[in-house]
Amino acid sequence: MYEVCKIINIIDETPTVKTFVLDKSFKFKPGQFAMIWLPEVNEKPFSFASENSFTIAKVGPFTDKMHKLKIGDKIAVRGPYGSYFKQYGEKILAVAGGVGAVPIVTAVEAFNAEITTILGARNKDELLFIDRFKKHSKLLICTDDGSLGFKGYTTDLMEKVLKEESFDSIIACGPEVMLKKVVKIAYEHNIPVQVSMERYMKCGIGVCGHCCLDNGLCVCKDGPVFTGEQLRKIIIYK
Amino acid sequence: MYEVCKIINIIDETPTVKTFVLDKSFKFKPGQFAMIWLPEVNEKPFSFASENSFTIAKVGPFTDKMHKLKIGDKIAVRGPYGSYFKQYGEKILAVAGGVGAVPIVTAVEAFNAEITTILGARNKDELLFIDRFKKHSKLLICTDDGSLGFKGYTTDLMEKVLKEESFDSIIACGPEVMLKKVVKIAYEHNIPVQVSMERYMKCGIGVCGHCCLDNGLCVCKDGPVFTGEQLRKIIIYK
Amino acid sequence: MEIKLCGIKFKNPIFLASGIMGDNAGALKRIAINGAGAVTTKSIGLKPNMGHKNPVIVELDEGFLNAVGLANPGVDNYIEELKKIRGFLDKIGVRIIASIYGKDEEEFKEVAKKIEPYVDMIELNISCPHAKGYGLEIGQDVDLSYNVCKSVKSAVNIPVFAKISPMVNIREIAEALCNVVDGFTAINTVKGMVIDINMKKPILSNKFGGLSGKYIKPIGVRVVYELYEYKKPIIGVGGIFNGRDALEYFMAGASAVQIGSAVYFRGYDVFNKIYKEIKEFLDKEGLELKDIIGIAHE
Amino acid sequence: MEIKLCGIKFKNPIFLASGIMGDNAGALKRIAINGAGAVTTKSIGLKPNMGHKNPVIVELDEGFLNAVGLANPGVDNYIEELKKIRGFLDKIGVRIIASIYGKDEEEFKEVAKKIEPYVDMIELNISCPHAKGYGLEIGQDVDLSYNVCKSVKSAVNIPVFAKISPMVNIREIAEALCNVVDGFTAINTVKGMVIDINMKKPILSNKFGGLSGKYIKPIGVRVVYELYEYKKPIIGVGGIFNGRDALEYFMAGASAVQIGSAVYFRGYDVFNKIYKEIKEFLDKEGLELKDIIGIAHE
Repeated sequence: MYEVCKIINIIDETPTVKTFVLDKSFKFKPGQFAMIWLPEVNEKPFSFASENSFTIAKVGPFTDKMHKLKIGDKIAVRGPYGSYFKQYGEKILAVAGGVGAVPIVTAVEAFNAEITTILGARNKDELLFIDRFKKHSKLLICTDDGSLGFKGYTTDLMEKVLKEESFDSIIACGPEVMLKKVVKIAYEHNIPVQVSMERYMKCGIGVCGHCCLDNGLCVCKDGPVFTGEQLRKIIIYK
Repeated sequence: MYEVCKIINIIDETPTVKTFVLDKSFKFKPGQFAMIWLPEVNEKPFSFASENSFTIAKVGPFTDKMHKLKIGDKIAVRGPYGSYFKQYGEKILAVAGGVGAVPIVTAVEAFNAEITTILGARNKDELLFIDRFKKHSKLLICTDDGSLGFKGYTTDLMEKVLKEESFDSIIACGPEVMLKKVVKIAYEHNIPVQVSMERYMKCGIGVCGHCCLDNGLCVCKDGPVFTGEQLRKIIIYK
Repeated sequence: MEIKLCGIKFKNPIFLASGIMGDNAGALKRIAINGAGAVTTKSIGLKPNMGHKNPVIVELDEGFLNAVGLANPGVDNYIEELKKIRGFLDKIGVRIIASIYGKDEEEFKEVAKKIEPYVDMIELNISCPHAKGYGLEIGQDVDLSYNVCKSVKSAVNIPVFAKISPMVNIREIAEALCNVVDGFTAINTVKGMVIDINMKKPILSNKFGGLSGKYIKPIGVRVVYELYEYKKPIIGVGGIFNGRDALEYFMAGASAVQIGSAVYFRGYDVFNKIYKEIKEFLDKEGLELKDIIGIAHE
Repeated sequence: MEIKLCGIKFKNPIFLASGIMGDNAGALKRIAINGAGAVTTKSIGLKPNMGHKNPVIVELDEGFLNAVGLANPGVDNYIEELKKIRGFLDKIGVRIIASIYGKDEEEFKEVAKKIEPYVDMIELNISCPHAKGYGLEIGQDVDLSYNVCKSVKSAVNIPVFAKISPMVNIREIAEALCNVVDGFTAINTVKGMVIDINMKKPILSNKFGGLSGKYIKPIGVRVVYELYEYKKPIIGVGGIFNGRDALEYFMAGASAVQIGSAVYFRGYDVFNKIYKEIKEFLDKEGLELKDIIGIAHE
């Protein structure tokens, strides 16, 4: 069930984010995740950053342990699991906040479309995958502190962009407050939207019901990528 | 696992033998058997007499119960199991003693060959499937008491026939003493032979080892049809 | 296929088992609209319980090994979940069974009394094999099990079922409990372990877990058959994937069945599917459900 | 992969389990030449025993339910079978383990003493779940189990292993027996039932039987893991179909394994196959068998 993988490279992306490159590849679709198990520590879901890497922010005890791993150490991976970003239309707006950039960059790379990416972070040091985004999309940067690009939230920049330009669809990943706002803005502009949600997961396969939303959809199995249609009722009219 | 079958016809073949015709058909090969289960009674192996019938002699408590069944009653059948008669050559001698006629008649019907059948029984009332044998082979009858045909054992008639005629191969089924003799005679005449053996079976699928011969072959799984080669060592030189 | 258990009507005898999709209102509702006759909650205790760390579940070919460790938000929070859906479930005729646990008879009783107004039946978890001080550790002690059942039974007015582990002496526990509970649910999962040979470690953080799914069906059918002689209604559970599996349980003596692992293996609409499969068999044989309950004993 | 158990050398740690192809000399010999490190006899008693009527076995997708009922020709007749092959098996280095049963310590002792000269080890069946008055009915009684083990141990000079049921309290039985036996075999089959829904009857003539095969592997691994803390050699058995399964048992703490149902599912040469699969894993990891025994406890 688990694929035991050796870490063959570790890249410091930002002061709090590392990418772990593995000796094994997975056939994932953009937005899908895997469960990473560290024996005697815990097991957590992470989006694929590429077919053989995970990009992980240090946010708690498990990711602390991850960040202490060295090249040659082994981790156990099960997956890919969950739904994924589908390409709707030819002209797409991608909105990525913080480590939400991980599933978004894989979609931007996988899509065959004209893409504009809004990439946001607290400050310029925390911006992820600038090169990868630039290579496959028109990149608009924003930071909360204005240390690079637009000063403000991704959703502020998003509203600005949507005033000037129209898109066939939107994809987004980031903090839940951001996602709610993205869904709302997309709805107001009548643009189809897909967002990737995050929840504490236990089983990861839609059995325990722990990550179920109020509408009964499981983030692990029906998600993590949901359409605006699936979420609008519980996000906006809640 | 079991196919539950309804008895749709019962044919009195001889004073001690009945054929039970079922509402379901099985894809069997000549010589293969099935386990017939009568709940709260027992379960025993029987050769297929056709794709939807079993021909059963009354020889003990289980077959007594079988003989008391009526049209409309149900039996449970699992199978087909075991090895089967293969056609070696164009000219074949079939030797059938008593209810040993059951697997032999199915082989005689299945083969595309010139067949001579030696059919033996205690007396003329106990001879089985005379019409079926006649239709597909040259039929030679023998009875222990001489009430029909040659007076004597099948093996006596067999030796007589082999003096006059040659065959590509031999198939046989009947009491174990008869089979041993058939294998010996075939060996002396240097003719390939296949015989169908009988043993008390428990599992019927080669697991318990109960019906294993001294050479480790299971009658239920490696048999019931063995070649002379497989048996010669344990039958003749025992 | 409407049935009555202890005077309560169920629109059909195919229920959701405890521990699957029972964590919150949204999950239960989803199962309810997929055809279950009743939904059983996750086992609920007095206080919020984080349960074990991940991994809490191992996917097997035809079942699971799990050690969630009775994770739940506590009875007070869970009641808020039940309030969200109670009205809707009533409207579509889906019953709610509360699975509850506690460390002793007092705790069981307190949870039972709190949750009683929001549910139709109570199922006592004295059989979970992966929680220290709870579940099977109570079920293995016949006297303690008796006290728990008696105490809950005296405190509530709705039917109380005891969920039985296959790892105890069935005769002993059934004799002790049959005069105090309204019925039995059987079986809970079987204690097991899966080791990842590459990591060379047990996968579950708790090391041991409960085996469910196809693996345990013959064990469950056997326990139901054994329990049937105590003449109490039985809810059969353990490896029921299809109509044939359910029919085995009915013939062994179950009046209703619960579906767990199969929700994963056949999808959330497994309840409708199994309903149809049972009905087809009964129609073909010209029988009604009540005709076959316990028929394998005749 | 030569191993030593209680001072006895085995050419490899992959043995035949009791109850499969152990009815007579021919069957045992066939297994021996297919690569088993040892063959275990059917359980042998003092007198010939017809066992239960057919059906005694139910084929399942990945295992069996059986209730042979300790059918065997009795120790005196069985010794004649052993005499036929003892010399040959010695020559090819295959050990013989005698599985024996009895109704009490006296009967066990008598069988053990009779069979001792013809075998290398004795395995006490105190765990068969389908024979009235024998097997598990002894194993469920800790004192009786202790007396049986002690009495046999005092009567013979070859190693004595107790075969453990997963349906008992492992801690209790292991604590009672670990100072009297030389090792444990675990596990025996799990009591179960299969009902034919068309016939509406339990299939086995004995109604109840023992579940084996893939179904019980996580249960067996768990029991071996639990037994390992008593520091006695363990032979792991239960649902081992391939090298990976065997490795789980080794990592849980087994020093050797026995193969039963897989003889049917993978053929009589399953011993050679599993040997190769284990060896490939060990070679890939650069480890020896002894390095991984019990490694999941670290």
